[in-house]
Amino acid sequence: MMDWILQIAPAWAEAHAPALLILLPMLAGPLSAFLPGGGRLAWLLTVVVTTLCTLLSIILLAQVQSVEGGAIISYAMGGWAPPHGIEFRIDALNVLVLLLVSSIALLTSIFSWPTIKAEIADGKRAMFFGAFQVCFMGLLGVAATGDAFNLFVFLELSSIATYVLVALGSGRDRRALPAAINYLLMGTIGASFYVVGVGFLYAATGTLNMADLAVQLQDVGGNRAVQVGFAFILVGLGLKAAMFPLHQWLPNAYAYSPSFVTAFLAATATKVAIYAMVRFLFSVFSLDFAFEGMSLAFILAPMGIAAMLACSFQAIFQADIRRTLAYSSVAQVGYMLLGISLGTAAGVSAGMFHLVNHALMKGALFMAVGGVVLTYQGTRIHDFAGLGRSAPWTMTAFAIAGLSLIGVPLTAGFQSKFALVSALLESGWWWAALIVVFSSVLAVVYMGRILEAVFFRAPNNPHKEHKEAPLLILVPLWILAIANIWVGVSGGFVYGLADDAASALFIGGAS
Amino acid sequence: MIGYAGADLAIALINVLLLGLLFVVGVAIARMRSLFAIVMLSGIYSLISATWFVALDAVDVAFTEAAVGAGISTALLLGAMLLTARTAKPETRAMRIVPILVVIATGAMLVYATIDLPAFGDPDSPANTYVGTDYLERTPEEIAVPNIVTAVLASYRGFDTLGETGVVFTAALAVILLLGFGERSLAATFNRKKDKN
Amino acid sequence: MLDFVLERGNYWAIIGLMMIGLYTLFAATNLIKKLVGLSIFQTSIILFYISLSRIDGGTAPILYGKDAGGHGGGHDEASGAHGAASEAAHSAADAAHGASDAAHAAASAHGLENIYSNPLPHVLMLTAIVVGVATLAVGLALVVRIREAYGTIESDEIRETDLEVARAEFAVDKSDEASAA
Amino acid sequence: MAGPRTDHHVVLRIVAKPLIPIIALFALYVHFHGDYSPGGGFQAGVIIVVAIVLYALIFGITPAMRAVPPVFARSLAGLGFIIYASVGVWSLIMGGNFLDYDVLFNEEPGGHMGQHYGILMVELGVLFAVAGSMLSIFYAFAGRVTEIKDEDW
Repeated sequence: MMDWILQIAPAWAEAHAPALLILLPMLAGPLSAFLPGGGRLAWLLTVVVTTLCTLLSIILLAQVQSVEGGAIISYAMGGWAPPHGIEFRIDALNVLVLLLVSSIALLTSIFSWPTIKAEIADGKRAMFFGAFQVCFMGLLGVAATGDAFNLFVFLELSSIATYVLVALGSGRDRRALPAAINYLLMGTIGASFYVVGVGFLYAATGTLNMADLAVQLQDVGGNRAVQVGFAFILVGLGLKAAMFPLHQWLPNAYAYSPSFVTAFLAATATKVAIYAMVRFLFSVFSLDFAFEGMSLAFILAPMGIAAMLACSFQAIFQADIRRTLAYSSVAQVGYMLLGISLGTAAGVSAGMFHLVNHALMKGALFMAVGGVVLTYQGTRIHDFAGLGRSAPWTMTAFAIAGLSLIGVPLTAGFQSKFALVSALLESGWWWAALIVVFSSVLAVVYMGRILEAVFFRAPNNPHKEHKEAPLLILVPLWILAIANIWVGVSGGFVYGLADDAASALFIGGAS
Repeated sequence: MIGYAGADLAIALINVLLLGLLFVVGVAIARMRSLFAIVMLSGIYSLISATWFVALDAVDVAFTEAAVGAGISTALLLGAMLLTARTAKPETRAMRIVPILVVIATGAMLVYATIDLPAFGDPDSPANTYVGTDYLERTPEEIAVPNIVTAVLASYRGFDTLGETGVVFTAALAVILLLGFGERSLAATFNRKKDKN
Repeated sequence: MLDFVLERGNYWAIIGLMMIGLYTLFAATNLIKKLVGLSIFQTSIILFYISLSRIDGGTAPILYGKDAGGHGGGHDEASGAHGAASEAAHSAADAAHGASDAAHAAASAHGLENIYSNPLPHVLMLTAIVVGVATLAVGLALVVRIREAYGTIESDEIRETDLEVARAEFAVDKSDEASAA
Repeated sequence: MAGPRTDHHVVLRIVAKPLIPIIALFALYVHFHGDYSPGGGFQAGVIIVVAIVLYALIFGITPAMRAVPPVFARSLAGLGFIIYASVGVWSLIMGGNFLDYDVLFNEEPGGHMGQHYGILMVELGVLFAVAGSMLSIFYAFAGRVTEIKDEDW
């Protein structure tokens, strides 16, 4: 189906796509940090780089799909064959994440310019884009690498860039600073726990390459060091993914960072951490370990359910729309974890499907909020009152994404929730399916509150003139909104990708 | 007694002594309130660990820890301390309970894990017989550099090091974004001084 | 039992140090003290990794003596001889599995004259040290900015201030809604 | 920082003056001897920064910034990172994998020139990046100090 891409792509791009994917933002990041011109050039460079990375991801997708059942692309960094060297290992699962991250980065960076002009000081914009590209590179690296320690390096690379990106919201609201340091402390604890976990795995097997770890762990079996290593990796990545009790850093970080950063992070950062978690759960460890099966059913599933209930409730009582959406993000992470915790191919594919869809809808929602922040300077619900009349285009897209978040039929959210519920029923977890439905009702309440204010309430401030967000915001916003409907109407393509990803884990994962 | 077989008793004593010192310093840091003392003790903590790394044959790590942990980190901590506060508020009793529980649980898990860890210094452990020690064998032929750590750092795992360089660069970018270049404030100081004169 | 404790005493000591760091991080309210706790935690993780890399009777992983001159002139011959020796040593190690015997066997199996400690954890920890100082620098810069914005670096006081602001905002919202209705 | 010259620092100044070049020289030794002894680009970079920090602490930030301007420091940081990445680009152009030093000079199998020079260049990149970054971080903090003191925080 995608063979034509392989035919038109140059051979060098195909052979070195995994390296080029990291290399481009790596070279462009430091370069754009020093570009003059008040950040405009840096922004253009960012857009170019993210475009190229999206193209490279598409090439990788075509390569993976060129073989029935999904090819595995292994790229040995430095020419050293794994396990002695570091390898980039791309299969149906990470290519999905790579494509998601790079395309969201492209859309959000197009969106970014008007908001950055308003929110970031002149002299800082170029460096801001430099930091953004480093963050982007780190996320791509986490998604692409096949080496457990290399994953840590890229995780920290993206995290350090993220901390400062969040903190730069302090120009608008000083609460961005405590949010950033909380994020830094929690994120660093997470990364440290991850390193401890990898250390135990290394002590038990002597290798750091994930594919090799999977093989070696088969022989080691139920070693206590492996069990504890597993637990530490789960907690560490859970902190980064905002798994339920470890999510305290997330709401403030999303609420007070610059609009662009919120839109990008909400759609990618936690997703990449969840990907890493899935990779460890199903590729590195295989489900044969009894303790792992137990941890899935007795830890991951309750955490997911608790997130779905508690954070949906919290979302209802927020006055700030960005906080509402942030709490809803934690709740949505709960859906993904619930799907993953089933431990079946159907469950994981539903989880991955929801991961992609959630990126689409949260990206759109936060972009729309960013547009409103730009034109009307407010993120609280009463600032949004009556905006349906004064900014119909922005708010229609917002409404589409909001309905998708609720899970109304014909939207992406419905498709993935449907997939999740059927996977749950398939495994006989009917009670969990009921909770999913109940949590969707909660989503109706918190999104309904906002949408009611937007479309049916009179504007609080009658002086608000008719003011739409600029075109640079509207275009990527509508691309995402239409993507939500497209996936909702014919979910086949994205669902197929998610399904391939899940089956790659369950068939070819261990070998 | 695999742990100390073949090794000098003196090394074992140094080992115990240094770990004991680290404990004392760590507990002191946890209990102190004067930030200046805390910062200096954290520098000492790094120095003692660097010494311990030498005793464990990790000379490169010791070098780096001494230069970074005891040097740069302490300088940065002192700089930040001068800009912020001199003393820390004492922890209230209620605030201590939850951390203690979390820490005990984490520690218990780690101790549980050590039951199946290979003995300290075991040459047959999986960690010491597979990839790690393969580098020793392969480096003379493939890279021909006597310092294996340099070979692994720059070549075998050169990609990690590229990421590490990126981390340092990003940190500089982040600090500049947060605090400015340091130039403008300096120029302002100059101007003010000139005005006074 | 004593052996067991002695072999693992090091790990336990290091775990204790990690927990001291973690406790300082969680219990302190002062942000700089929290960051110091974090760096102690990270340093202790480095101790843990390095203790994994130790091999009894080994030295630093820098080749010396015959090993260092191993490449060049009579290289092939030397490595051939080493190969034969290593095979013999291997079978001996399998039979005996004694502690120090195995150490020497492991070393000679690698075709090397001397025993060296495992270089891989060293390399990993060099990276970890750098990541640690980078995080510390960013954290401290944030603390400085927080001090300028809030006038304090005690996290509970900052939380109090933020809560008051949030309450005030909430009150404004409520009154707005009331007037709109 | 650049306060009036008081006498009680005289010992420090006289001791530090000859010490600083020696520290810088030692950094170069650590860098170029990294293949044979502990050390390498990273440690050398840190040591160079320590020399400049010592200079700044004793003679004041302003003279230090005049000797090593902040612009230079942060350009050096970016340059180092780019040097490292461009070794990778070079190896890609020569037809090898990313960061494969063996292909750099088209040498026959078994040759070590590529590895030697590859490692040297990479370490140079690390040296620049670390020295530039750490110095920029130091300047950022140090520049803040004066500002605060003047406004009497």
